[in-house]
Amino acid sequence: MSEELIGAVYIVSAILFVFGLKLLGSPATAVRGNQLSTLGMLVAVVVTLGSTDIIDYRWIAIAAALGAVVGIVAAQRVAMTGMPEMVALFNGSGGLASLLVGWAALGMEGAEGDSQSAFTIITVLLSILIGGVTFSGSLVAWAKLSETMPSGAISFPGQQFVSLILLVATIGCGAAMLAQPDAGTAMLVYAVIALSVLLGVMAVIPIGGADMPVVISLLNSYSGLAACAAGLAINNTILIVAGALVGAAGIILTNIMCKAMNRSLSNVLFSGFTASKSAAKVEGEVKPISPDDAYLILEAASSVVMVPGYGMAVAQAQHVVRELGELLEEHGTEVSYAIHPVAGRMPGHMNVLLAEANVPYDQLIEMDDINRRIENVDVAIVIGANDVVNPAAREDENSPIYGMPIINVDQARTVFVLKRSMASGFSGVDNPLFFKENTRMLFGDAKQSISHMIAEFKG
Amino acid sequence: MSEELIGAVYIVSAILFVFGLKLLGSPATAVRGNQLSTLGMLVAVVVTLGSTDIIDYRWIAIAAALGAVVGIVAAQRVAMTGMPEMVALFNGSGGLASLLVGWAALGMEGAEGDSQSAFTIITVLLSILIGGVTFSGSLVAWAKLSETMPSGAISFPGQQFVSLILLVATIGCGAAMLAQPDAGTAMLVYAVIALSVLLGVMAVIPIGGADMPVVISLLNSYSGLAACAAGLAINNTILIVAGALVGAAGIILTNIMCKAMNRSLSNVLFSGFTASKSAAKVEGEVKPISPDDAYLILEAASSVVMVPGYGMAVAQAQHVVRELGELLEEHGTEVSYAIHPVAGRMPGHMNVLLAEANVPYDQLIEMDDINRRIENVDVAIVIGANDVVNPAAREDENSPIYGMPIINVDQARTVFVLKRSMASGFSGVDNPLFFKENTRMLFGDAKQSISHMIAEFKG
Amino acid sequence: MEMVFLGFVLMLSIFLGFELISKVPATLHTPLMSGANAISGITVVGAITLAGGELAGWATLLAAMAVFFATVNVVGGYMVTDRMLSMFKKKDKPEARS
Amino acid sequence: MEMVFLGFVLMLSIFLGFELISKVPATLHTPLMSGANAISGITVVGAITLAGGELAGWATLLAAMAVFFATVNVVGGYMVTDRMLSMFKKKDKPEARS
Amino acid sequence: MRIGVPVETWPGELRTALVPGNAKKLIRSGFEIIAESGLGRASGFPDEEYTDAGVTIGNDRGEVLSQADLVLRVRQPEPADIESLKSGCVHVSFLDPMNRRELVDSLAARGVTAVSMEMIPRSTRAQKMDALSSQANLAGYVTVIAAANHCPKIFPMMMTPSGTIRPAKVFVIGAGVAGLQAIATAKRLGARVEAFDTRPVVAEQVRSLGAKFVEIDLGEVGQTDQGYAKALTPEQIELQKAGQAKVIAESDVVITTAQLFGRPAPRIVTAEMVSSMQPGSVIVDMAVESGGNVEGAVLNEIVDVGGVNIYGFGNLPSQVSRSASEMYSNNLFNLIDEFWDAETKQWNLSPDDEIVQAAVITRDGNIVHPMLEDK
Amino acid sequence: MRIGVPVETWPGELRTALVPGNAKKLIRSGFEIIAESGLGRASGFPDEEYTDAGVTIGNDRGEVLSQADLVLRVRQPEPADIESLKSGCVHVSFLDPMNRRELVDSLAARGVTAVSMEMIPRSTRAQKMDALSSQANLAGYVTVIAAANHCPKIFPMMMTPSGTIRPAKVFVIGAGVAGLQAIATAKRLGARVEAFDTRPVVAEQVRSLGAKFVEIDLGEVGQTDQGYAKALTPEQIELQKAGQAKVIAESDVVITTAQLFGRPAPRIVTAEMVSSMQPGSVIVDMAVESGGNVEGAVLNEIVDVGGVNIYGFGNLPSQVSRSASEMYSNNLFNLIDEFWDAETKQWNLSPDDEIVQAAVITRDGNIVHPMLEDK
Ligand SMILES: NC(=O)c1ccc[n+]([C@@H]2O[C@H](COP(=O)([O-])OP(=O)(O)OC[C@H]3O[C@@H](n4cnc5c(N)ncnc54)[C@H](OP(=O)(O)O)[C@@H]3O)[C@@H](O)[C@H]2O)c1
Ligand SMILES: NC(=O)c1ccc[n+]([C@@H]2O[C@H](COP(=O)([O-])OP(=O)(O)OC[C@H]3O[C@@H](n4cnc5c(N)ncnc54)[C@H](OP(=O)(O)O)[C@@H]3O)[C@@H](O)[C@H]2O)c1
Ligand SMILES: NC(=O)c1ccc[n+]([C@@H]2O[C@H](COP(=O)([O-])OP(=O)(O)OC[C@H]3O[C@@H](n4cnc5c(N)ncnc54)[C@H](O)[C@@H]3O)[C@@H](O)[C@H]2O)c1
Ligand SMILES: NC(=O)c1ccc[n+]([C@@H]2O[C@H](COP(=O)([O-])OP(=O)(O)OC[C@H]3O[C@@H](n4cnc5c(N)ncnc54)[C@H](O)[C@@H]3O)[C@@H](O)[C@H]2O)c1
Repeated sequence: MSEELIGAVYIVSAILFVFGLKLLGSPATAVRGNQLSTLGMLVAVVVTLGSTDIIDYRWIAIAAALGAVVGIVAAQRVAMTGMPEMVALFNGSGGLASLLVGWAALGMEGAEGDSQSAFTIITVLLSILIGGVTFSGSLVAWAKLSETMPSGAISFPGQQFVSLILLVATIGCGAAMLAQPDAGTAMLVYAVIALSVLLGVMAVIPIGGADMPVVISLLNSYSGLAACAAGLAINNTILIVAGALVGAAGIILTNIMCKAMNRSLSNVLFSGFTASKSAAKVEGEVKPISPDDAYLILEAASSVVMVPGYGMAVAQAQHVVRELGELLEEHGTEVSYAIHPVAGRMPGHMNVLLAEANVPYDQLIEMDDINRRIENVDVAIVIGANDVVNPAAREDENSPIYGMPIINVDQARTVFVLKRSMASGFSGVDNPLFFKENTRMLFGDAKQSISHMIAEFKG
Repeated sequence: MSEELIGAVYIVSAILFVFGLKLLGSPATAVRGNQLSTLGMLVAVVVTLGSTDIIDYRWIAIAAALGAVVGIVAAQRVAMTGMPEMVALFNGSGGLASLLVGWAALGMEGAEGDSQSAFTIITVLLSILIGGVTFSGSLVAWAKLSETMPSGAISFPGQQFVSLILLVATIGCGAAMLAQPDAGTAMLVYAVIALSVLLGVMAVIPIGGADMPVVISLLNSYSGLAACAAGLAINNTILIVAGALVGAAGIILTNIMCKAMNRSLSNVLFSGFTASKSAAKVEGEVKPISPDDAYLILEAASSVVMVPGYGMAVAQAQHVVRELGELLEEHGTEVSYAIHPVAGRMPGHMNVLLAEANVPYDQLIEMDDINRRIENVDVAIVIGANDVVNPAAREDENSPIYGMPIINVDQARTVFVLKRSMASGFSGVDNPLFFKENTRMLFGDAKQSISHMIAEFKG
Repeated sequence: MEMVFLGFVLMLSIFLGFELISKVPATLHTPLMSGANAISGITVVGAITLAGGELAGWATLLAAMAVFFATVNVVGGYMVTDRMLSMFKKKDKPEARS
Repeated sequence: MEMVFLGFVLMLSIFLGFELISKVPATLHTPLMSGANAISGITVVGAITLAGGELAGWATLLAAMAVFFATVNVVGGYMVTDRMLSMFKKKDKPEARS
Repeated sequence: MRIGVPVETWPGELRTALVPGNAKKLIRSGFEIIAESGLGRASGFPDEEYTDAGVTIGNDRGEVLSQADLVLRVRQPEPADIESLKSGCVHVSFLDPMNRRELVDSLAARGVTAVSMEMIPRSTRAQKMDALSSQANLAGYVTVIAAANHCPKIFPMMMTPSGTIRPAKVFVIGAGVAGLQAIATAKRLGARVEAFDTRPVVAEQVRSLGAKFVEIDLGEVGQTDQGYAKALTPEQIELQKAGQAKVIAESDVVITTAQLFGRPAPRIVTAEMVSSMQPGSVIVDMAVESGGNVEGAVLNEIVDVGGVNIYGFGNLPSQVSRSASEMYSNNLFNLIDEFWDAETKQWNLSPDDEIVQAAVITRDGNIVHPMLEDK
Repeated sequence: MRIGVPVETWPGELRTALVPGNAKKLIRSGFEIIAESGLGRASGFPDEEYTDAGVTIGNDRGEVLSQADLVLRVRQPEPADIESLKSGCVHVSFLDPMNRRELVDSLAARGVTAVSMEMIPRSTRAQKMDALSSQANLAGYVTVIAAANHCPKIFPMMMTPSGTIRPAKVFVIGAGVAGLQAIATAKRLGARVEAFDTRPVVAEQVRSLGAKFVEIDLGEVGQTDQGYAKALTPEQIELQKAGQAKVIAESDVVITTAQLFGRPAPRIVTAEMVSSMQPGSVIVDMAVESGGNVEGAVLNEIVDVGGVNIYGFGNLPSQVSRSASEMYSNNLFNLIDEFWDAETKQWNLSPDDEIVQAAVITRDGNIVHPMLEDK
């Protein structure tokens, strides 16, 4: 087949990948998306096999057959709960493949002139480096997830320094290869491979098991980049395009996943180091959150408690609160409304408003009942309440409100506090809740904040 | 400057265009978007001037200076109300430029070998054809908008046939040029130019003045494609990329604008022909609409009347109705609620529900008051009402409900009817409203339909 | 190979163009159209290369005319867009942080 | 010129990748990740060209290994994604037309 | 044409047949109006408002009645009043013609054209004159206000530092016009509302107000083409009682509005059910005038049965006399307006008209209504 | 420890100090309870419910009073009752100690420790015992129900075939605990509600219930640290009256709840304002017991002033006696529970406690409250 024809088919295959990725993002179309993307891959592989460059099919047939068998068996055997580990393994395997392609491409070099060797060397090195990091990083991620190794964060003094040295060494080797393309290449290549693999391990071991999904997603983005680099090395457009697409899409997905965990990416990647150093300092720091990010957390929650207060009344947010509650319920989340006896400014203030908004009476829960099971609540949404959720009433004997029973939202897994500022409530007492580790402040008028979240849910 | 460097700068410029277009789509960032895109253009022009291909700057300087003066003066003189016309003129000017570039590129051909001349000829022809259509089409659009020519749809018998002949002739000329690249090229080129210009005129004259903004948007997409074709002809990447970007974005924008007018693109382009043929046939045809499209129309409306009925009560949609009303008001739309005295199943049924949802009493309007000004209402949203908006009560003496006063929503500019099916209401009488020209049926549970629209507003 | 690249570039640009514009409020329809129109004036770059190159006289003349028209499109287009958007900005009430 | 095209292709692919994914519900995070991972197995195409080409023995061996690993990634990746999505579909209650 | 409006004499009747606003509109249309002094006093409209509107206040009741071509009133006329009427005049009021045959006879004898407001058909066209509906609607509101006023529990839920008060449970039996308004009002006040009706179409309507419909399977139950319920068979009544018993026992308030057009109201709440309720509970029997849905209910009395109060007041609309007068007066205005020819200034009760056929009882000395004629 | 609960003897008092639910909880904590027969009859709790809960029904009132270590009641004791009390027992009730000095003296003389429920401080800790608030809250609800029951207009808006009824306008003066609940209830019923209060912080609270706050500029107005309003100067009162006049004239219902703690209520609605209202309008004066906000209001009467009815009933919570008893009983339970030592089974009103200092009036034969001591 002519190069042009192959190129044209590659374009078709890229289009299929584009549609595939796009459709994978929405529940209604995800299945079709994956099918299109599979088709794209099939087309690309078939047309490649027809290329005139290929003169010997033996190795290909054997390797592909073995790979397919392994892949099929692994995919069918894995339990639904083991999916993330499996994806990690596959990803590592993809990274290793890119590493190998880059490495093999060095054998290609002699064939053409020396003209573009610098470009080739750089791209080969990149594919080895990224592929290696992906490979070993994915393996570590797999080991942590499957508890083959301890899933906690592993760190030792000077860890970051070691990583830095490794990186510098890799770059050094690369520079050496560029400087004298022929002499000692083999040794240098081995060195780069070893360093990359080590780097991947160093990067992932300090991250805790719970963060592994994010890490896998990031490594997945890397493996796309590795494929892209390999494509540049061997001058193959579909590798470049598909790899770059996946690399970019993976970064966005990683970001989305971080937000759903209410973390920043750098926090995920480096918290293993910082955690040991500064544990106590956190008190006194307020962590604001945007409605978009709050949505991502809510979306992943399976039980949510709304705790309304006077601010809900001021914002007249009762209708949107109920709407959010309904949306969450449709989404399969368990929703209830915890009413503190003195929330608002008159007895029954919250009742009037929530009844107006048609919140079913069964969903209204009294303080004592909710406190009994607050630890199992994923997210407590405090809507313009302040005094009635102030843990000082429980903890601080000197507080003027000490002894007042409160709704212990601080014991829920995550707390959102919706208010306009850091101002205190009716009693004029500061609220330590706002500074707790698991609290996120969602500043702004409660009605607007909730409307934003609703829009996210619907959009 | 080396070709590689220029290419790199072109990439930067393309990135700026991408960001520019993206940011232009949202009110908060539109100004910055336009600035980035301006910067992109500046960079592209400057780097091009530095190209080693350019040996003579005189023509460029003169033409550019003149063009800049004309552009500046025109842009500053035009009244805010004359913007669409101005854009049409600019667009035509851009189309003409692409036509000329394509044409001039024919002079380039001799310089290189004959090798890619087929490709060049095709792309040159495309840029002439698309550029010519854009040019003359834009001029006609301008003339209609500025009322330099009658703004109504102009059509004559056999118009579509004539257009078809023109198109065939153009293709014929193109084929001839390809067949014998040298002989008679000049004449053929003139013919293609003339045919393209004629085609543009024929395409736009049958479209009425009110649809011109959509036409301009479409022609704008064409002028992007023309630039892209010109880029292919002279092998200039930034033309290709920027042209294709604008071409694609323009089509999406055209589509969005069509939806906002509640039309399909083909309806806009060809209604001039069909209107004369089938005016009466429309009766009996129901036009469904999706919530997304309904949103686009609502967004462009400046006065909206909600007409609730028993279906709103069944769907318990009162809260979302109020929310939609509030959103529209924030958006600057005038919103009122017209209550028919017998809407629902008990006297005051709608009042109870709307009061529960906190709709202010001032926004509730009685039937007689709304009927007095219904002609000036852009959109009447009928929410699960049926009998109380049934024009048969006014028009059809044999109808069992003849003589009952109704809310004359059919006299509003556009009517949305939100209901689940074509079923009749309490009285069991069919409703001709559903078949009216200006009625759109939004099928589905009223609460869900409205929630969808709200999500669009917020998203 | 260059044709393949051309194909990829075209395909990717078109997809990107489709993805870039999704939901545009009605008030921005005209400015966006106008801004996109200004970008389509990129033809000016092509016109410049031709007008400054070593072509036959007639072609150079055509190219110079192309420079003229494209410049009108670019300069006028950007300015008009800017004017529209500045109007729009004034009307927009200042929004509080959300 | 080819470098310029390469640059454009890279740039456009990356932007398109960014634009393609915007808001993904939490339930789709893992399937999407897995689906994207399968695509990144595109390396298989490169590996095939090398493994079938006329390279030195050691390079061919490496390439064949690459084919193996990439195939594992591709085949396993797509299948696993499909399994996850079919689960997901069953859980999804049938929705009425909207 | 001269309209005469006398003061209502029926005991406890606080409504009036004409409010000043409508008087003004009628006078503008070309009518002359003479009213008895004190016409609107009980419903909050002083004589001045009438005179301001252009109404003449007659010297005495006799004058008003004897000079009028068209007499408007709420309740059926006293025999003495009929004597004063001009022969050939039209008399519009509630009349209860089925049960007050002697009244109909004497109206016919006097040559009066009598229009009975209960007989206005329930057609789409006549809705605006349908006083039965307009008054039933207000009665529904009143039942709930009265129940709340007599209930020792508050209706809404309240979670307060002094404990949580559960919402009151209100059970509405019969969800016609009045029942639906009762449901809506009780919901507004924050009660948990349940309802039952024999007509199956009502279930959706009840839910559309956010209340719960109590499902009791009675087998086939029909409704007339006017939308009224058909009477149940004795077996069905038993089924209904069985189905209701538990709901009633758990309710704080029971409101009954079950009626059968032209027949005595069904007796559906037994003494046993009453005694199953908590002391302090309230029952409002809106059907007490037509026989009562509740065993033990007494007209115009509150009966205490072992701590449960059965509220049996008739004429509930009179308790909101101002609103009720406005609505009734609007109904009459719409009726007059419907048959008023503005050009010829003629008021023409054409015998061919459906509404006239349904609502006119006597005319030209004869009883013309098909349901009464042949008796 | 034995708790005794007598029947209330105050005329019209329907509440009870202990409901069966709380009796059960107290008995479970280790108390013994003796009650007079008929204790909860007026509020819907028959004797059986008490005996089921473990309460002993005493043979007569004397027995109940004389055997109790802790007497619970709603209203202040009769002089005769004081005679029966055991010396050294604790007596918890509303007491009105400022105005009933002689009662306080005789309680002290008898050696009774008297706790006055009005004096419970408004601290965060004491909120659950704050009977003044819990009862005012219910009173606020009752004002609106009573107003609706007496108002000849319906509260909600209705657009019907028989015309549109505009929503009633309700004006609430004084938006403390009771006023806010009145606003909420009137809003629920669909009225257009406006409100005014002298304390500026209240404006936001009124709006938070969806009602309109009437802005009247009175200059500087303070509030005490317990949250009570300070009295206005005579000039300010005039300003307020002027500002209110128009709103009152346009209102269908005026509800006044303006009180000043420990002083007579301000007189803020004049006879002139009353007569400016439409006939049939209703005024509910909740402050009538402490002197009345409305000129012409008479305690426990409905006064008709030119068609405007001024409703002046005291003891509004008694109208919802069941709910009110539950809340009051909860308040007492919380009070007892607060000072109950479950381990030692001791009930200990420690004199160091803030609440005790505020609410205990007499102890060990002496008057110990700072506001009464030195008089
Ligand atoms: N229930 C009763 O009967 C009663 C009666 C009198 C007093 N109280 C007292 O009132 C308090 C009630 O506690 P609570 O937690 O309900 O209220 P709170 O402590 O008064 O706090 C209300 C919070 O809402 C926020 N807020 C106000 N407007 C808002 C808006 N538009 N959007 C978002 N947030 C808004 C305020 O913060 P920002 O300003 O930062 O937004 C404020 O901190 C208790 O101290 C209680 O003792 C109760
Ligand atoms: N107000 C009164 O006092 C009173 C009393 C008795 C009778 N009536 C009569 O009732 C009628 C009232 O007229 P109307 O226009 O209010 O109601 P209607 O004519 O009965 O029509 C209601 C419409 O709502 C639609 N609907 C039902 N559920 C829905 C849902 N969940 N979502 C969306 N649409 C839904 C139904 O169509 P789909 O099934 O296709 O969805 C139906 O056509 C009049 O004929 C009047 O005479 C009134
Ligand atoms: N023009 C119109 O279209 C129009 C006007 C007014 C009323 N209507 C309809 O007519 C119907 C009846 O109106 P109404 O309120 O005057 O009726 P009604 O006063 O005669 O009866 C009240 C209700 O009691 C119910 N009932 C009868 N026997 C019962 C039993 N054993 N148990 C429980 N409930 C029982 C009836 O079904 C009815 O709903 C309503 O559905 C109303 O919507 C229509
Ligand atoms: N523990 C607590 O935090 C707690 C408990 C209960 C009440 N409170 C607060 O205490 C405040 C007063 O409560 P209350 O209802 O018992 O007060 P109250 O019964 O003494 O007075 C009722 C209302 O009348 C108002 N008023 C006085 N003079 C007036 C005038 N001339 N015109 C208009 N209004 C006038 C007062 O401002 C008050 O709002 C409320 O704000 C309440 O929120 C706090």
